[in-house]
Amino acid sequence: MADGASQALQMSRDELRRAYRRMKTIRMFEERVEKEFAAGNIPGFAHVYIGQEASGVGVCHDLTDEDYIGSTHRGHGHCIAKGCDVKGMMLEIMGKAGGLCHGKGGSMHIADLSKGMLGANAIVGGSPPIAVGAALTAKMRKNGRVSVAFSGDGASNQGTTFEAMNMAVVLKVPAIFVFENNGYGEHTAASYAVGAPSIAERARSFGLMADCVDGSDFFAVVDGMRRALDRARSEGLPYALETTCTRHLGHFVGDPQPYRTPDELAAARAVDPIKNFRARVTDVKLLDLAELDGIDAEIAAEIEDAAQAALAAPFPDLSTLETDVYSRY
Amino acid sequence: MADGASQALQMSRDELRRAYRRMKTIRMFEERVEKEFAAGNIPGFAHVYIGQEASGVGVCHDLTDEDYIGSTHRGHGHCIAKGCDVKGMMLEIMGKAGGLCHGKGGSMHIADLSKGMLGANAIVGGSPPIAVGAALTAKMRKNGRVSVAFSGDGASNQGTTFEAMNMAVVLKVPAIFVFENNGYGEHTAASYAVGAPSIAERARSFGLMADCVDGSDFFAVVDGMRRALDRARSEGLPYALETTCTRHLGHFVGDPQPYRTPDELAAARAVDPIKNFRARVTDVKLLDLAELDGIDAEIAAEIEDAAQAALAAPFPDLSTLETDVYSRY
Amino acid sequence: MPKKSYRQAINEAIRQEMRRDPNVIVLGEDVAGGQGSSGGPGKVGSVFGVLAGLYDEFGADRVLDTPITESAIIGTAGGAAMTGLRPIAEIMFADFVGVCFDQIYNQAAKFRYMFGGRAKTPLVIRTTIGAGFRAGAQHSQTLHPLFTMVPGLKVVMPANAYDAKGLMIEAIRDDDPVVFLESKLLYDSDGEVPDEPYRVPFGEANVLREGKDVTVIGTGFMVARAAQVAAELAKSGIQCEVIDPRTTSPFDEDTLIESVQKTGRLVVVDESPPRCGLAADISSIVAEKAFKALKAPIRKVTCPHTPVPFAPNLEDEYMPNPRRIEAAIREVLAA
Amino acid sequence: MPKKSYRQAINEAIRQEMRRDPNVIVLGEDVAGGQGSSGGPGKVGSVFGVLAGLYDEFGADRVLDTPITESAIIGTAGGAAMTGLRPIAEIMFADFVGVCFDQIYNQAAKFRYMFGGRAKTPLVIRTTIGAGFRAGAQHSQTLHPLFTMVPGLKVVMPANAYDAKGLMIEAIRDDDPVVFLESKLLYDSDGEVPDEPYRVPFGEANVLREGKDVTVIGTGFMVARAAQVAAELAKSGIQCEVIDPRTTSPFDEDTLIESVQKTGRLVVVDESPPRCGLAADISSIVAEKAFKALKAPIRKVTCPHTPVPFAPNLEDEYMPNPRRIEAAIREVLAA
Ligand SMILES: Cc1ncc(C[n+]2csc(CCOP(=O)(O)OP(=O)(O)O)c2C)c(N)n1
Ligand SMILES: Cc1ncc(C[n+]2csc(CCOP(=O)(O)OP(=O)(O)O)c2C)c(N)n1
Ligand SMILES: [Mg+2]
Ligand SMILES: [Mg+2]
Repeated sequence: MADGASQALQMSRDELRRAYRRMKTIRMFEERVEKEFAAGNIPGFAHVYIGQEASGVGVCHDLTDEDYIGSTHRGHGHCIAKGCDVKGMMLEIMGKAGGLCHGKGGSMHIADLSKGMLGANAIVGGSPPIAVGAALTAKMRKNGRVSVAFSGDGASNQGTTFEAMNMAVVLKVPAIFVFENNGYGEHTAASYAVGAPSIAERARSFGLMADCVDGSDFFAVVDGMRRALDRARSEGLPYALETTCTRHLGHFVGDPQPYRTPDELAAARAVDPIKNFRARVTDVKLLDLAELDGIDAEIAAEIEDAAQAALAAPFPDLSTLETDVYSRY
Repeated sequence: MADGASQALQMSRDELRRAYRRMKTIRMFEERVEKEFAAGNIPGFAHVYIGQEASGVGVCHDLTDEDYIGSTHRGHGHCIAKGCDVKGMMLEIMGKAGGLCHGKGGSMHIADLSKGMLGANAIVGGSPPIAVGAALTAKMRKNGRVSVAFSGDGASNQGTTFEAMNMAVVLKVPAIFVFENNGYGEHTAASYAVGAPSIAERARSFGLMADCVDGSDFFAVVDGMRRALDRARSEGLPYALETTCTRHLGHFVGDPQPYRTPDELAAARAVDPIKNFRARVTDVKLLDLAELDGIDAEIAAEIEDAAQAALAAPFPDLSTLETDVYSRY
Repeated sequence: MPKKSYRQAINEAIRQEMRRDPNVIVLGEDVAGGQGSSGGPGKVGSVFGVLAGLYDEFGADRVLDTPITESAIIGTAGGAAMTGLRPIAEIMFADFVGVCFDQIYNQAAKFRYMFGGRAKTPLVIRTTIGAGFRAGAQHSQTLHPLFTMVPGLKVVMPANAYDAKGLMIEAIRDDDPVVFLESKLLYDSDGEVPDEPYRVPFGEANVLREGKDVTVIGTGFMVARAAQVAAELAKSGIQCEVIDPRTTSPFDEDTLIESVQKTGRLVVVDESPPRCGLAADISSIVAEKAFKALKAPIRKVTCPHTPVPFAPNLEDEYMPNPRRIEAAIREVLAA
Repeated sequence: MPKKSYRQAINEAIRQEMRRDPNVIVLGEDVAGGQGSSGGPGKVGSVFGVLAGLYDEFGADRVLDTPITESAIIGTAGGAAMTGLRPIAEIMFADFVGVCFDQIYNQAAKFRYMFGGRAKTPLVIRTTIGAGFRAGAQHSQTLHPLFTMVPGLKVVMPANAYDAKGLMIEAIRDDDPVVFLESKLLYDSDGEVPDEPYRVPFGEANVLREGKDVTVIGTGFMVARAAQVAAELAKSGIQCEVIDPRTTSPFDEDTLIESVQKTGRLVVVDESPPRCGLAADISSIVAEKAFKALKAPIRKVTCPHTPVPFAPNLEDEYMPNPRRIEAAIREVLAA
């Protein structure tokens, strides 16, 4: 929506810097994750968010630490967008004691309740019902908070996701369902697995307002979210926002992607939210290249620092294996 | 649809007689169930189909024994509409050895695979995925069969039901999702629990053709099903049909219904598919009252016979407790 | 002390806690009932009547009727719990757990551990268990093993009205997810229940009867059956020690082991299928930790490895019944 | 005999059965892979590569990619099985059972009994189990007790490539719902696997090693660990009898009891949490049926009562490991 974009372009330079910093932090964080993964420093598997930065950062742009988000297996970007500490994240992803979850969670279970981040979720469709619960808390407390459930196109088909939308409509809670449609659920295209012509339209038929925006355009996402927030914060009602993105890389780090032709991959990578953003803000001379490059350098240092700290950090003490199962038992 | 109704009114007298017989059999069967329940002859609980006869009978009118249906906790009507033996049903509902399931199933688990009846289902939302499986078998075998999943308005919200619709669209199978909207899921109104403005519209947004018909009008239901069958049999594609009905009685036999005013109940009962049918076919002089009354008398005798047989029948032998868990173990 | 039913006892516990703490809410199908109907909401109070009157007292904000979507019910409750409410979610029959198990076992139960101890999930899941209700294979199961198995859950099985109230209050005040299993066949059973709030702690078994010959342990509805058989056998001089663990997780091993150390014999009466059930669990604890004291094989009295049959005579045979319990006790005494 | 991996063995079994019987189909997420993509379908063959090449041979009609909706996957498979097909449904990780458990335990597993023996449900549910994969709390569970508990299900846990092929063929030809649990950590393990089809019957344990001092029983990935410890202990003259039941339901009680009758001692090694697990189940069978033969407490070596931790060192400690297995064996020998 051109309207929205121009509106967003009236952001303060500070806001723009923060947005850029977050997007670029995600990009560099994920690139480092890939590198450390290849080096054998990250156990298990990891799903990076590269190519989708504008979606997560745009969605979280007008949220505060008091608002809630529920995330997915591809959650690093959401964490950073919501303000989680990147060092704590990197430690967690390496399974180290000092990680955000003391090494017990890992890439697919990062949470930070102090930032309103209710957890990545390794179960596809796991977060939407939980996010409705957080929205219910906000409604009960009448504190104006909202709760965002991130889902992918694949997760948009899961029964729990549909149930959550209906529940949010019935209970009239300020839940915002964000569907990041990156065209794939693992190795299967959304065009195959989503039987509906449109995820947003399908959501709308549940009785909520719904919208689809270009998820590689930070400003379009912010604009869409402002409509959602308006409905959620002032009317206490749910909303669905589809953000179309492209997955620059494989489903997981190391996915050889034989199911995507080089042409498709090149086209997917050509849609780059960070390049987009840089072009837009420099075009209108709100930020200049030198400033952006300066931010890049700062982020590079921060990521390097986080990675070094994580590499050097100890694994959890074995005595913690059986702690924190319960509050009391 | 006036069109459809007039088309349906071109049915043969034999067809009309069969339809009437089925609807009236359901009515009398259920009335007997209520009576035997009150007398303590039916263990557990029972959900009767009174008021919804035109829906089940209309849906099954153009199905054969080779087509499949999956049913619900309120399944007696579906069974009779699909041709199950009423004596076998009555025995089953009383838990007797000679019942359709040898007394192991009961009211909520009646099945008769020889009639394509894949089972009542005591789990709300249990049947739709199973019906998709039967539709897949039909597709694989290329035998032109279709598979119908009955659900209520309450079940229309269950995640499994949504998943099943999407699966049917993706796999392109001849599954027909019938939503019998009787206005209530237990003691909660559909107007509250279905967040969507319309069950049919919500289904349509999944990428299937969908329609809503007056479920108390047998001819409207047949007409709707003919459109569904056309799509399913000739194109092999799914369809959703909402049939609006009224629940004349409580959720279960014995439900005191404090949540419905006498006025509402009276209005609900005034919508009577069997009275409707009698009026329609006698108006146009296709069947006359004497003939219909004659059928009634035959059915009354049949139900009496079934009930007496069921009352007199033995419970299963205790030695059957552990049989038929497996084919082989 | 005033006599109240098991149903009333639970109602009273929830009502008192809702008065005490505005964060306590109730949600589920027809927990109020009648939403959107001509007669208006609040007329049902959950299908077994356990929540009668709560809507009238606390209103729609705290007694929330939901659609028939159990994953969303538990997920909503879990998310609300993590963010500061203390929800009591109802799953009408434990059998329905199959449509929402993920939100129980992978989500609510694991939040705390996965998040390194940084989450608190004060959630109570109330549900009903037990055969004998003539409700068929999908409405009659006794699924406590399914929950007991799950690290992160606490599992409560009140066997009488007094415990029902005290354990419910304890469950609501507990900061972890608690599965509260109500025996349908006990709803109408009466007991002395104080009017004021009180707590029955988790992990402390109730020794109903002391005895030196054999230890008989059972849960939920089976406690009464075990006690009944024990009373009968006492007439012929057989002294059973009857134990009700009250909660299966945490489980009071000490009381059981002490008892077996005295009696040397154990019969476990458990209404659930025989494989990987609670009977096996309890048996294995004793076979590991009180082996030396054992004078006879440990007998399990469970349901057979079959779904719950509908026919009343089959169902009665399916459940552990006094005849089978007595036979098992006599067997271990003879061994 | 040719050497093949566990992964290949399963692939070969399915391929051969699909050639033999046109009713056998495969469905699940990315079982072909690439549907709707620019590169086209068939490039994945399930995320662990177990189904590689099947799409190319059998096409989209028999190798069906599905949306990420496990209830619909299992329900579709169950409905197809009841109406004449022989589906093999894949649930990528057993952990995901929470979103589809109803269709497994209340539907497919109960059809036959609820319908009075008039239904047949030849369904195979393939899924993966096991920690040690560094995948965290929701992708690492070993849930065989959850399935073993359910009347109507058969539960298969192949511990080597030879069994994997023979048990898969048996599972496909079986007329009941079978849950086939593949150990992720075994996929790359090699074994001698005949080219031609063969069946390994259910309910027949494999005695890997005979010994007179102590019986050690384990399942899936734990079989190798138990055998490894036994081999080690043999050097110091301790003779373990190592048993792999191959299927937990049906369970070969006879072989186990006979062994315990000989050794008088039992250690159960089971990768799943300790409460209501298979270790408890097996222990209780012996405590009931071979009590007289027992010379020592029955030791269970299981995971602790915690979710699976992510940190590699914690996860290694979480799993039953050789150190803990050896300690348990030495303990029962000393008792
Ligand atoms: C219930 C469940 N089913 C399957 C999986 C395996 N899985 C993990 S991610 C994923 C794809 C999700 O696709 P989408 O929602 O589009 O998210 P994206 O990966 O594109 O971000 C799948 C199938 C899972 N984790 N949980
Ligand atoms: C999974 C599940 N949740 C709840 C129930 C309890 N229950 C049985 S019938 C019913 C209402 C169903 O409403 P609807 O689908 O509209 O069917 P109707 O009774 O109106 O025919 C409920 C909640 C159940 N059987 N299964
Ligand atoms: Mg995606
Ligand atoms: Mg209804």
